[in-house]
Amino acid sequence: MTVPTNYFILLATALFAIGAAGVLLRRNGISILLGIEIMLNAVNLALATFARQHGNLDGQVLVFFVMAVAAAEVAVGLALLVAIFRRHRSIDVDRLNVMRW
Amino acid sequence: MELIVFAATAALAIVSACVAVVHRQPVVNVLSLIVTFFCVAVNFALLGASFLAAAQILVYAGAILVLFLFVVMLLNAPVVEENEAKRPLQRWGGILLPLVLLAGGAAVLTPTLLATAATPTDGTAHALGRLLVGPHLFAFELVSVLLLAALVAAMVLVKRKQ
Amino acid sequence: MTAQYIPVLMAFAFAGTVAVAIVGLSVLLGRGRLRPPRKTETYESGMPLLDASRKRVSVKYFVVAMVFIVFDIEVAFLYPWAVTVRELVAEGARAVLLDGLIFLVLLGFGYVYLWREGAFDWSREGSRR
Amino acid sequence: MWAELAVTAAKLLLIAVGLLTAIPVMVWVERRGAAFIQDRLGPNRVGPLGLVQPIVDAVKLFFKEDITPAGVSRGLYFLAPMVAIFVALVTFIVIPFGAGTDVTVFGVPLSGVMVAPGLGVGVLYLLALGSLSVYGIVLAGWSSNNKYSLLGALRSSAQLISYELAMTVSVMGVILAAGSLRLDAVVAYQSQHLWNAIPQLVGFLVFVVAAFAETNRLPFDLPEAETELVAGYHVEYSSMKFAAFFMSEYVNMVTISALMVTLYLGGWTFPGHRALSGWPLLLLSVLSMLVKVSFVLFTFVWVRWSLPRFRYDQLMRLGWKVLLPLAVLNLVWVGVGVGYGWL
Repeated sequence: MTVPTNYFILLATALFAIGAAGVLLRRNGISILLGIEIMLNAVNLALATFARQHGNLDGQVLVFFVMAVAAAEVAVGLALLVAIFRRHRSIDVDRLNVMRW
Repeated sequence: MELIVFAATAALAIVSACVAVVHRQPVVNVLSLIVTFFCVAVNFALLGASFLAAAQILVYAGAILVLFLFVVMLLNAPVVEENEAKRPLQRWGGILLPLVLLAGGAAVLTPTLLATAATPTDGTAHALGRLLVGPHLFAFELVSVLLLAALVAAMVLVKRKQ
Repeated sequence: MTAQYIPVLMAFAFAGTVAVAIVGLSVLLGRGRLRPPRKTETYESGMPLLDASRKRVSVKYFVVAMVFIVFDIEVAFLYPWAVTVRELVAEGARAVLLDGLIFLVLLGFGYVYLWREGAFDWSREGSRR
Repeated sequence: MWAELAVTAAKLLLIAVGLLTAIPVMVWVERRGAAFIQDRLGPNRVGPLGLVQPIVDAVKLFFKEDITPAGVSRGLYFLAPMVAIFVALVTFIVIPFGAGTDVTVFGVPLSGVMVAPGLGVGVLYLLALGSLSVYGIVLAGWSSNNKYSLLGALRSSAQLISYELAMTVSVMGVILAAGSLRLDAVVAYQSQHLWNAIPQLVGFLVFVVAAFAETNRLPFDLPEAETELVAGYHVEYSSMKFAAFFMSEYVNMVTISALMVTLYLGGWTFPGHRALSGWPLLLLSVLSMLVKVSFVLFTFVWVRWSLPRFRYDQLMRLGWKVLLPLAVLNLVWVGVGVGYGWL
């Protein structure tokens, strides 16, 4: 028996909620980026679910583009973290309270 | 059968995602996220997105998390002591928002189960390829520009000033 | 549609069993005789340990992994393109070659930039030669 | 349904057992081959020609004391060898080891002696799961709490991902020519045309070099370079946990050789295979595959004792500045060739 659409949506929601909680609650820069990755994955799952729901592959193509954006985001985000670490010797995002480099 | 696989991977995905968010040790965060991504890949396969399942493992587990691991080892930063008292707004937001989302999700679960399309399509590489060079051609080429921009940006950021 | 994954599931189960069995057997069969502290010391060719083992590593590894991510995504996008080329050419849409070529050329700029930035040179001596 | 499951399970076990028995055989060939090349005798005491030596070694390894060094991260330390052997044992299921689309057992077609004949993503499955092998190594290096281990693991992972890229791009050339991700389609394409190694010579060479690097074999064995890193990421492993890394390395080597044969050297095809059908074709095709894979495996040994090790900066330069552009060039050539009907 195929798994109903609702279940996938629920899973996607749960993952998104966990990711969002991670982004909001943690102060470690790496954990925040990981939280964003979880959220993007949850969205991907929802997109693929709706693609199946409508019998249309455009949703899956969109997932693919989201993956590319996620990769670009990670590359730049982690590069930023490395640069921040060099400057402040810390990856605590709360220490970043000036807009000047 | 499929329901069993779904239930198992869903439970595993949620648990490992929680570990990825909560655990203090960054290496454990990253590693448990591999499990989450793997479970999501299995769910893609269940949804008939076979190519996406492979791409998910290839891109997320094979590349993105390797970079995360390298950065964890590169910084090897002392564990950030989380002083929650300083940010009450974010803390409450961080607790409330997931709860609201979950409530919404549970509301989705309760009504009658949504029926899927009569002819579910298999997301093979052929089908996706035809869409990529067909209606989504412009976005396909734009991805290349996006990656180029990311490459240059990341390079500029990590380069040491002489 | 999902029946194709049954062998994959079986292979996972098999490989998982073997993996657990090997490590489990090793723990069971090789179980302890005497355990003097000397024996469980970190092995660094007999030298006493001076400091922590987990040091910060070079940023070069980051650059390699970052470049890998970008090109890996490129590969992931080109695979669906590659499998359809033959079909589409047979249907008379030879322009599909151009689509892939533009994609490659755009990333080619990035490649040239990285080369000139020295991202592919592990050490300075290497780049001078 | 049940017959299908049984046949799949039988194929899986058969091939897996074949892979696992290949390990002692390879060890023997390697040691005798090394001895032959270096003009000495090699193991020759246990059994005729020392044939039983690897088995005795394996038994010894099982009963060796299992030491867990102080200061390791216990969970990850035990997980690492498991990951390594797991990844090595799940990748081979998409490779066709013989013909046999017309042979049925209990009414189930054997379909190319592939364990997973229906899998649409084909070679991508192998590449995707193969890319997970990095984690076994990084985990081992990180959890061991040893500087040599950490350095070896980092070197190794950087090397693996660098060469993985060149490898996937060169594989893409073959996929483009065959027009399918499935490896049996690649073999079918080669039985109609030339072996891929000829029109895609550049891609083949890139693949060969990358295959050596991906399996951490000399001349790319920097991760374990005995003379500088003692043994790299598995210094702190003993007994069967060490053997797990060792086994996974050999299984990976066999898998990648089979992949190389399938992609570039015509797979199981042999001259005159089109005249045969049924069981004779199946048996001969498996034999032909075995011969080709053995030849490639012997090349691994041969190269190991003939070439010195690269320096790390040379390794990186070769991967990024030579192999990657060459693989892309090969891809462009194959694309143009397919576009204008030459291939």
